[in-house]
Amino acid sequence: MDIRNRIAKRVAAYFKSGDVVNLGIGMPSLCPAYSDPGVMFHTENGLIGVGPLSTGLRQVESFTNASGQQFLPLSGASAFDSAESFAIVRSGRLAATVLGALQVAENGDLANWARPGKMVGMGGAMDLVTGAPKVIIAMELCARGGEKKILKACTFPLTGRACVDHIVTEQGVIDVTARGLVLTDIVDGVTPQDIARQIEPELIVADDLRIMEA
Amino acid sequence: MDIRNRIAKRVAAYFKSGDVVNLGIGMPSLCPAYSDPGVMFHTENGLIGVGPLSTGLRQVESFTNASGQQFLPLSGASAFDSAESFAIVRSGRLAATVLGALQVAENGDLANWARPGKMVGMGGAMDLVTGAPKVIIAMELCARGGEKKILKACTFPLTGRACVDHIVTEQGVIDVTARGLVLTDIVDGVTPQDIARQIEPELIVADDLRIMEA
Amino acid sequence: MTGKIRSRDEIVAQFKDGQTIMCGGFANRGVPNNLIQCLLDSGAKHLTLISNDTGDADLTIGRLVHHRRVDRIVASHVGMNTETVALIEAGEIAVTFVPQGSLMERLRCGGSGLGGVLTKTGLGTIMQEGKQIIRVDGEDYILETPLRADVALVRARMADPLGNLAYRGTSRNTNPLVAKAADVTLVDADLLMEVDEIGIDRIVTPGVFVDMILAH
Amino acid sequence: MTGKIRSRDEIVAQFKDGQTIMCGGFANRGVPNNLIQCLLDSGAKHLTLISNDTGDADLTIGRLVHHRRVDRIVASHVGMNTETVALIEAGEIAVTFVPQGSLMERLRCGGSGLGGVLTKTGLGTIMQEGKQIIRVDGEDYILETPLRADVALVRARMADPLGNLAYRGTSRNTNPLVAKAADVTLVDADLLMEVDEIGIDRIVTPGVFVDMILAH
Repeated sequence: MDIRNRIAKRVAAYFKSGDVVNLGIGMPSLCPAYSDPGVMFHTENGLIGVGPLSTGLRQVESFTNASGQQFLPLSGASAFDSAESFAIVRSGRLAATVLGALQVAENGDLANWARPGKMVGMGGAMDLVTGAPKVIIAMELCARGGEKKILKACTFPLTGRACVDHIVTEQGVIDVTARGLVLTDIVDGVTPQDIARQIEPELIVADDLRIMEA
Repeated sequence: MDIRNRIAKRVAAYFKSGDVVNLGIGMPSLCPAYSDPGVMFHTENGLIGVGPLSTGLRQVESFTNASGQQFLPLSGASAFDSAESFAIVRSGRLAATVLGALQVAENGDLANWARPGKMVGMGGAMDLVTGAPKVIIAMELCARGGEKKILKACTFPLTGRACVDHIVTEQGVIDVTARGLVLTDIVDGVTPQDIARQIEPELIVADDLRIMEA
Repeated sequence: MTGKIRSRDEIVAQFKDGQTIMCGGFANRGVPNNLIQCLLDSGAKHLTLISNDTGDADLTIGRLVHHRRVDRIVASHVGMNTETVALIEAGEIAVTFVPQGSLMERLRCGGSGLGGVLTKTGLGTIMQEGKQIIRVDGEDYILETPLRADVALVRARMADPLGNLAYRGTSRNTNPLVAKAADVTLVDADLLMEVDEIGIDRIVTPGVFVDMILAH
Repeated sequence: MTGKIRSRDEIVAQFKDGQTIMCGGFANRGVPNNLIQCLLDSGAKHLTLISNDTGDADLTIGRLVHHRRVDRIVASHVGMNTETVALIEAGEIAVTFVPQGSLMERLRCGGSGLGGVLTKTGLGTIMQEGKQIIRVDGEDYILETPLRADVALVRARMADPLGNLAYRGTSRNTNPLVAKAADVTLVDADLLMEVDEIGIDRIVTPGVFVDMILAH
């Protein structure tokens, strides 16, 4: 499995039937392929019940996801306006949101919308990290140039403070806990020391460290 | 015409086709019989397009007005929840609201929801007098015992401050203006002095005093 | 598909003494009468009731007052119910009046994760007593704060097994707001529909807010 | 019945230099493209644009940016539109970013006669700079204030001559909020329906908020 699908599959394991989950743009949109069919997905523009991307005759303009891609609504879908959509987000009734990240801090601070001097807007990310009971970050462990993304403190403008619960990467999964960052899952062939070298804060290894599917 | 219908007919003359008007419970609900058919009526529980009271087979539970009476929705009606209903009220898009009153003050203060020590709640009246661009009071000039209702200052708990525009009574119509209370309409056989004696503040008589249909 | 449809016994088991109950309806219409019967049957008492009104004496929501289950009421108007008025005057029920539009916004805040809303309604009246006055662009507003409940009782015209709800006419009234503002949301639906039978765009309350639908 | 249906010329005549324009749509979908063409044809410039985003470069709402009609943007995200980003970086367009949920609430306040709303969104970030922080029950919230416009551009699936509107799927998005928050509300509807054809309970935006519907 490629890195993006590997991450999406591990993220999907957090969801159970009956959950309503918001998916951000990009990698998170691969999750539905791996999740329990009883999970319903929420798109911030205003719908619960996002299904697979649509093609051919079944393609209609009236069903598009947060990335603007056309999809087929699932059985049981409901549409609403964007204010109601964010009322759902802030209500605590979502099970989780899955977002990408530029930087995550040891205390769960998240920066995912702007680099210094380069701001194009945060979209719904700030509402999502404030409102969703669980914030799951789906990202590669390091940036393309190899710079660390998991830091003692974020240097980019924040999306939210102390909001991240799980960081799912291509090498393993790190939980943000009261006692610090805890490695809970690791890909076969990678050592906790390998991961520790690629992040800035101290890394605690869980007693029941699990193997993550590669 | 009886007093209640006389008042309702004069109130209806303030509305023109295309207006959306909120009607309070009681006397105001008689207005539609006298208004231009292009006027639409709003009920605070959540509908625009209130029609005549329904009877027999056409009576359904799903269309009731602010008094709980069943009505037939007019062609063009739309239903919405009570938050949207008051969003409409506060938005300024209503033409007017018609309410009863216990007391009205010279400056337009209104008391219509509570006597001292006897409070059963204000319903939507406080929102209506705050949100509607025009507040029309439909009431008898004096209380049953003959006590004055148009006062220098209200003694009952207020519904709103300086909110009343027109006071339509069985004897005439009084406008609340920056220069004081102005008698604009009078019923044949009543003199301005008769009305002046039944109110506490000074009464100005309009230059173009009109005769109100009895 | 059973989905969120639950037996009467399961619904009755949701109620406990001392709960805050939020109930849809306006002037006896659009009231979840079957859920009110479940609440009565549960025996729960010392309730706080949040509702637009309390209906008529011993009718619809008024039955909770008649059977003395309610210690405290938050409402916009209780004048139709002579029993409620008498119990308030006797000091046996505590009451908080909220202007109807502000009450609807307080329910919406409670259901939408908002901390409050600013309105001019009630300015210059006794309604502003004890409330924060906030100035925005040189204008004063009253801060109205969120209301939430332990259990919400909702009347819908249609419900599907996922909890998607639709309403009819003025029976919609406060129900879509109540549906969002409680930890547990129970539904009394006239019509139990199949999945997708209501229609994606006709649904008003998405099922994410609904926990249980009373079986027919 | 003509009702609120108006000719293209009458719609074009609504636009003037310096107006604040609020526009429905999300990521090029549910955008009132025919009204955007009317706005372009009017020649109006130095506009302030309030919208969730600015679409793609020279597509849908992005055409207003491409043709340099916009001096100032209030949006939640403009990253899809390379032209908008370049003009902001060049200092030729001023931009205010608002988190999407807060932007929706600010539109709703503007259309609902409310003075503002309290949210935790943005707390502890640069979004709280210059905003009032209000404390309720020991918790801090950011006060988000109303947004209104001179003219609202709305895309609907259906419109009747009274201005009652209904929407389809995710094309609903910001349109019902935009429809309420302007002095003049213009509608671009895919389908012109007869009175009562939409259905009392299927209508989302009541006609009271609508001023003009573009004729087909």
